[in-house]
Amino acid sequence: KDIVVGVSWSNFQEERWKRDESAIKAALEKLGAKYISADAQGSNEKQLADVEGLITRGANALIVLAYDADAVLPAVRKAKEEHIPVLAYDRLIQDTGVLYLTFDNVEVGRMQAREVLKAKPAGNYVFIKGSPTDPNADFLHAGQLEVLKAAIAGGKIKVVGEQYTEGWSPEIAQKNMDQILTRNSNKVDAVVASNDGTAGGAVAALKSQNLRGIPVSGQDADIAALNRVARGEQTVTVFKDTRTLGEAAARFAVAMAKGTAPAAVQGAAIWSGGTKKLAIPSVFLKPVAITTDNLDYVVSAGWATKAQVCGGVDASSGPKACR
Amino acid sequence: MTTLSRPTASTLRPSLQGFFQKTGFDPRFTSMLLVLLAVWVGLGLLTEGTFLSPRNLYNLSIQTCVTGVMACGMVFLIVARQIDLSVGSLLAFSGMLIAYTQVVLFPPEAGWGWPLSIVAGLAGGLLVGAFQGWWVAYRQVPAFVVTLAGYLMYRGAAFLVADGQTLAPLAPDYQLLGGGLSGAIGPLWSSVLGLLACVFVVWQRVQVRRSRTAYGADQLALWADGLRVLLQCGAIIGFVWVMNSYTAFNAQQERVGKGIAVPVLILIAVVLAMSFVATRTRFGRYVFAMGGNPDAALLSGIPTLRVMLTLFMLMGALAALAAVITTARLNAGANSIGQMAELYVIAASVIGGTSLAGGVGSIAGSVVGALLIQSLDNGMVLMDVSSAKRQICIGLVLIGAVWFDVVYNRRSSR
Amino acid sequence: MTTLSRPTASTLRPSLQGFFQKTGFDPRFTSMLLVLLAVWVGLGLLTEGTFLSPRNLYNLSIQTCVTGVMACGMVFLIVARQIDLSVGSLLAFSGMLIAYTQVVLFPPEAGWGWPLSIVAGLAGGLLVGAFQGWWVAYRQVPAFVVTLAGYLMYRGAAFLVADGQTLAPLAPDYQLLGGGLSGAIGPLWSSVLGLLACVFVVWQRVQVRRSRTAYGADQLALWADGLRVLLQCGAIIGFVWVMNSYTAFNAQQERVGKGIAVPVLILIAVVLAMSFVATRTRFGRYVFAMGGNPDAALLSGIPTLRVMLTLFMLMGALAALAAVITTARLNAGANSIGQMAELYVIAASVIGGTSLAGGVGSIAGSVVGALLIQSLDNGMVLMDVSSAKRQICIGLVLIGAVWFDVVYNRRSSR
Amino acid sequence: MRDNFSGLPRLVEVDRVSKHFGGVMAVDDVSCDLRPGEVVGLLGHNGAGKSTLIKMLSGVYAPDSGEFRVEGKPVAFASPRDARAAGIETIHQTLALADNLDAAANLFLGRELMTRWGTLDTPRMEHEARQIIAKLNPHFTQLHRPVKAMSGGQRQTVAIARALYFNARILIMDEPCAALGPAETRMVIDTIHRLKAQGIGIFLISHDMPDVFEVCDRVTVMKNGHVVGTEAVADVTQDEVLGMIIGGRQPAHRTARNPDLQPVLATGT
Amino acid sequence: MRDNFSGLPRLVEVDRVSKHFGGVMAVDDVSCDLRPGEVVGLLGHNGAGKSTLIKMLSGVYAPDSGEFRVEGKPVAFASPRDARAAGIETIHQTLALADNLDAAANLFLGRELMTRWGTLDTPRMEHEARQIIAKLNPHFTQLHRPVKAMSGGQRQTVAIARALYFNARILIMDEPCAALGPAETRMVIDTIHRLKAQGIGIFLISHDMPDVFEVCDRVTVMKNGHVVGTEAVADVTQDEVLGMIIGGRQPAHRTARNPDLQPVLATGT
Ligand SMILES: Nc1ncnc2c1ncn2[C@@H]1O[C@H](COP(=O)(O)OP(=O)(O)OP(=O)(O)O)[C@@H](O)[C@H]1O
Ligand SMILES: Nc1ncnc2c1ncn2[C@@H]1O[C@H](COP(=O)(O)OP(=O)(O)OP(=O)(O)O)[C@@H](O)[C@H]1O
Ligand SMILES: O[C@@H]1[C@@H](O)[C@H](O)OC[C@H]1O
Ligand SMILES: [Mg+2]
Ligand SMILES: [Mg+2]
Repeated sequence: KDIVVGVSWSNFQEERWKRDESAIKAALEKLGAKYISADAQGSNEKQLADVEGLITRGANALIVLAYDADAVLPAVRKAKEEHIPVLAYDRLIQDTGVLYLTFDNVEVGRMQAREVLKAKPAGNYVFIKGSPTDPNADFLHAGQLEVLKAAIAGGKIKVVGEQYTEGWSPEIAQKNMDQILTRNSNKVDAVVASNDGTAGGAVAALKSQNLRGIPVSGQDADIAALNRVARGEQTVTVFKDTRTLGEAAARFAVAMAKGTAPAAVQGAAIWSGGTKKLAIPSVFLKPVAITTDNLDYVVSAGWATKAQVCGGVDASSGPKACR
Repeated sequence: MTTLSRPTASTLRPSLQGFFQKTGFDPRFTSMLLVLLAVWVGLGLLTEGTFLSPRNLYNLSIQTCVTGVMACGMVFLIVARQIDLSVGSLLAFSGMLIAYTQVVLFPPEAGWGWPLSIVAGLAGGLLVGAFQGWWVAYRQVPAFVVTLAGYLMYRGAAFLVADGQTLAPLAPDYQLLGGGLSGAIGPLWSSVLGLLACVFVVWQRVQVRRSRTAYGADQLALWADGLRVLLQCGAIIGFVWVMNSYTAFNAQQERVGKGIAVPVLILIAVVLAMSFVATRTRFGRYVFAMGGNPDAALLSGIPTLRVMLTLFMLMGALAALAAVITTARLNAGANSIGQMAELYVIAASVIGGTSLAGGVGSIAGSVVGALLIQSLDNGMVLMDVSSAKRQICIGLVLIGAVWFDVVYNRRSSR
Repeated sequence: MTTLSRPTASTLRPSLQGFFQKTGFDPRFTSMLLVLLAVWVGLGLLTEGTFLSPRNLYNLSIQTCVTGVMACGMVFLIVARQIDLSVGSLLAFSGMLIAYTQVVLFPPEAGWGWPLSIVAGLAGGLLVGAFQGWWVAYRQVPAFVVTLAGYLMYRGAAFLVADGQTLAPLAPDYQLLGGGLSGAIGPLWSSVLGLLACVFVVWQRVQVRRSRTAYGADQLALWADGLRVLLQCGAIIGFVWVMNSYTAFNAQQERVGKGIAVPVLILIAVVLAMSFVATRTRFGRYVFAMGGNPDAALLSGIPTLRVMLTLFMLMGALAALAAVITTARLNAGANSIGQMAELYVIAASVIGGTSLAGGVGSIAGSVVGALLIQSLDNGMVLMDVSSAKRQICIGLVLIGAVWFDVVYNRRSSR
Repeated sequence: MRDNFSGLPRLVEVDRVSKHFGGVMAVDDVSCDLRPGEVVGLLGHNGAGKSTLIKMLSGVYAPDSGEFRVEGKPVAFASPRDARAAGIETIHQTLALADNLDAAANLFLGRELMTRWGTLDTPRMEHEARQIIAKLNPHFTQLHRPVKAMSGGQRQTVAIARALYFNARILIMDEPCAALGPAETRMVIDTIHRLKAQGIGIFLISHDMPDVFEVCDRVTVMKNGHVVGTEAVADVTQDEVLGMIIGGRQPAHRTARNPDLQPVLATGT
Repeated sequence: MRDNFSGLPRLVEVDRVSKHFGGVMAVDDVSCDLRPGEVVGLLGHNGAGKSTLIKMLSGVYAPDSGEFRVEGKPVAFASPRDARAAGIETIHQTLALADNLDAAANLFLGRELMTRWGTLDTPRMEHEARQIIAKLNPHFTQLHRPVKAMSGGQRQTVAIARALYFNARILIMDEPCAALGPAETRMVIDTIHRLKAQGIGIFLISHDMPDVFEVCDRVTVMKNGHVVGTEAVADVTQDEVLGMIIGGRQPAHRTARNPDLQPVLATGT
């Protein structure tokens, strides 16, 4: 019998998901399994309906990118009822019998903060957080705070602005950054933005004040963001090689569909760091912080071309990846 | 837009029109059903039957409930020339109230936590509705402005209830209201209910005929009334049969028929109640009069302000009821639930034949509208279309469906 | 809702009313300006003046442009009893067309890539508008349905243009259109423009007086016209002065005055053009007539269908223009831009006095509405209010503002 | 004695009432009155202020100044609902029909007949509507359609039927026959005679002199918001009244012959 | 010869036209005609089908069957715009005014006067509007307000002015004087006489017998959608016409005395 793997995406707004998808698709094709999917477009209700639909279509295994870790549980429960294995993709789902495969979001937040802190160990910090309706925005922020906690408590770092960004929208990030700059008369020394889209908005705001060299973080290694890193407009983007993630997800899903227990997949280790302290078989992949120093990493990984990364960058003065 | 649209001569026309005249069927509603049928057949073909499988229809029935319940209230508002853009946010807010009551205030151990939480949610919805209605009716701020402000405010308030956190899990009994694992009433009760419904349909028709005779009013031919009863009972029996033939493992790991889902029962109850209000009560009559001609309504001594206030409270209560279904189904309260609900709910009403110009609308039509939108959404997922393309397809089909409805209606009503 | 609202006796009334009668000022617009003023003073106090600093007012002026430009088109649609829910998605779609043209088709090296991209964006907007207008006018599908479908479709299409990627960076010259670093015309040109505007205001008033005399129509007192000219010129000069006194480092690291931002000039041009269309052309007259009484418009031989089609095309073009500003400002094209724009744009129109019942509306009012919403948003972020609380405050102020407007207007117009 | 009513208590007194809209004085210091069983015609050129006057009496507008008294007691209606409750029934010039509802629904709007379970008694309302409308226009049988699909006269018939069905003490008719055919007008005139006999007081606004002279006891003529004069119909000719309407002049004989027909309240009697 | 028009070519011919709405036959096999300089009265009870008939002629509805001919040529108007272009001007019973616009804007709606730069010539339109309206109602001066703030008669005046301003060949007036006062009605009647003299053909719908007998040359009486008969006014009395309207009977002498006044087209002449 053919193996059908259903993937429930939380949304497709950020450009990374498209790449996740093609990685999963390619890997499944290689494994001779069929790919079916649904996009919940940032809605809990829709994600539940999507999973129901995927089950109806005969999925033998599910890969779920949860929009909300708690609200997705009934969907997982439905799958379990039909004896369909579930793989929690990128975002944690705290339920027994689920395999968790991720670049840890909290860790991503830590990495963002670490790089910014490296570039600016003291001064006025701004947090451009993600969507208030996306729980991951808070995970990211928690990671960021973890790293900066000490410096904040010690008074080296002063938080002069902190705003959510409705719908992760770059425009809103830009507007909020504009306002924070105005409020602080441009006395801002570092910006911790939660992803590349919001970082783009923050950078545009800084630029319109002719402020250069202020550290800005992001994640996802969007092409535009890599180019900003090359130009020195953004300090760091956290590269989660979604191709590896996708490939692994496909492999594990097929294995589980064939009967492999979650804990028995290659590289799985029991992890119980979730809030519920459940023992969950997990596989963690390593995100990589991309800065000017290691820009060539994404190029050699085939994630982006040199031309894309270095577009408009002066070869002589630019980072070494562009020379 | 204009009532002076020109009929196009057509040979179809007289016979169609005659048919509706003889049978007393509502052309508008009939055409909506035809559109729905066409979409179902289309989706059935494109998904090789999966769409029409009992299992999917069962899911579809549950998925429609949230929009359907709120659409019943929205129809009233739109008929009265009002609008409520806040329903999605209000859903989230009441949902958070409910979850907060269950999870934080009265932890799940207390068995009476969840009924109390429903009371809290409904009270919240009613209060918010009263707040909106007061501004609209007694302070004459346009409903669009008040409820747009509400759209922003209640989402913010929902965030504040638990500081952005998702609250879970909810009480197991409460989850039944969402139609989850065992949230259906089983084949036996479903059949009993179906039968009762059929009896009611027949009884009601007899009543109508009797009272028409009593007042010497025009009577439909017996065959016409018979046909109507037949179709209605057929639909009821068919529905019950489909729901019963979706089998799933129960807690004892036996495969049993599901029957009608609890949220669907809630929707049916709301539809019946609201239809009753619309056609049989003073309040409903006043709402239609206010929509048809607000000045005339006032001159006729209708307490328009009180009616307006009540309307918004009703909408608030229904949004809270929708929040019950949503949170029970998700087994969680999150501040992100109900996003875009306002659009879908208004769309369901409009597609179901409610005119934004006021004075015209039907409860049943709006539920069919909700079902249509949900069917498209549901069916597209089954067809493995990427979400970008899916949005484009849904958009096109929506336009096409309403266009058919417009053309067909013009034919049959002139 | 109803035109029979009862005036409340008040001693204020006669004098207020007399004032408006004597000066010929529009009470509605005046009250809007008063509300805006009150909000500004309030925010100024709460932010210890930061809100009213030239720098922030400069930012505010730019932030208002996108909503303002689209609101000018939305007013027309609403006046004609239509609506366009797709403007946010259309903005994203045109924005992606523009970015795609600049980044992929004609890479930045080619100097003519960006003018071409604007053409592409505008053409896209016009075409989409024509598509929507055709369904509404010639196929009589309600605008709500067509543009709701559009809301879904164009966002999907925006995704497909670059398969979900954010396209950046855009041409440096093009970025000026967004009012970024050097996207303002400098103090000299700003002053020249301001002066010209004042001359125009005076000239226009003289023209009006002259033509009234020619036809023996009622003339306002000289002092009244003088006051009007004074206020208008004062506003113009004040605006230019504020914009000029916001100094920032230029590329050469010198502190220079900014002057009026390019997107603000675009907005001003759109406002002038659309006001002209509304009051001085057949097309504008027809739009108002269609909104006042669609049947009468048809009976008077107005080509209502063509007007409707044109209206949607106009809206499409303005959404594309808004996309130019957004992408230029962001220096990127992303498929997520323009979210919720439809709500803000419609809200701006409604707050600015446009009635959803049709037939009533003003371009200038809607821009003031846009400015009001944007001011609240801008000011609250300055105060570092969290987004949840911000939403609640904005909602409350919105209701309050419109309520004041309603009360004040009732007083002054009866 | 020509005037059969001067001895009766006054049903309605309008005492120096004014109302302006923006710069327009629509009703300017108007006084008049009505006695039980009397029909008073309100006449005047277009825009004279007749409709505005009666709209104040029926609770639509509040007067700027002046007072209305019903059976001697000052009244200030906050809404049309109040006026109705006080027994004042009005046929408005604009008809005030909900276009989307049918004849029966409009007829009973705001005063629906209910079954004993508290639900709308639709069959009974339809039945009653059929009865009364048949009396006004026998050709008009297709009642079960929204009012907007009706001819001008049919709509007016519905509005008239609505005012007649409920037993008012005071009936205000603002150009009730404007859109009616000759036969339908006849029936309304006959109805007015019947109501008169029952002791109901009627204000009738009409531009049709023969009709006015047939049913009215007195006429009050308005011009540009003012009252030109009040005359007993028996005392004046149609041409004299026309002269009052068009020229605004009072018939030469008026003060001499019948002083007690002066607008009663203007003189403070 | 009593009939001065029978020799003239026919301006309008209505040939066996029918129209139904749902189950209602509003106009049923109706034929009639109109000659230049002639006024034909369309009479009938409320709901007889008069308005529906003339709405078809003015391009609002398409007939179900039958044909209209103007100057001998069959016409099928796709919209009111077409009918206007063919020289047919209509005063609709519902007035068809845009309530939110002022008198001048309504008067010129669809046919605005423009400046040489292609913009609306508002001062000139206001000026012209003032002129023509002054001729119909001298009391009516506050033109610069939205039409919805006007009295019933003022609104009707605007609608009449609109139809008169543009020189039509064929004028259709659907109860133009229903809301007008006596003086205002007089002015409209005088205007009709003047237009007649200019050779314009007029269909006049009215319920007022004296007016009809003053201006009409012939009357066509309708009942329940049918034509009862067509008579030269000079041949019949008001009572006979009333009999036709109410009873649906033709005057006894008709066929004997004046056979050529039969509805011309019904017999296929
Ligand atoms: N739009 C419509 N839809 C349905 N029925 C209509 C419509 N317009 C008119 N009718 C019906 O057609 C018939 C003729 O109406 P019409 O308006 O032509 O009458 P009329 O002779 O002008 O009457 P009146 O003297 O009252 O104006 C009436 O029975 C009316 O109810
Ligand atoms: N709602 C309103 N707003 C402003 N002006 C009004 C309003 N209603 C009436 N008017 C003005 O008040 C004056 C009196 O109007 P009213 O309707 O009382 O006249 P009327 O005597 O009933 O005339 P008609 O015989 O034409 O019905 C008119 O000049 C009219 O334009
Ligand atoms: O990768 C990010 C994801 O983790 C978050 O949930 O949504 C925004 C993305 O940028
Ligand atoms: Mg009147
Ligand atoms: Mg008529």
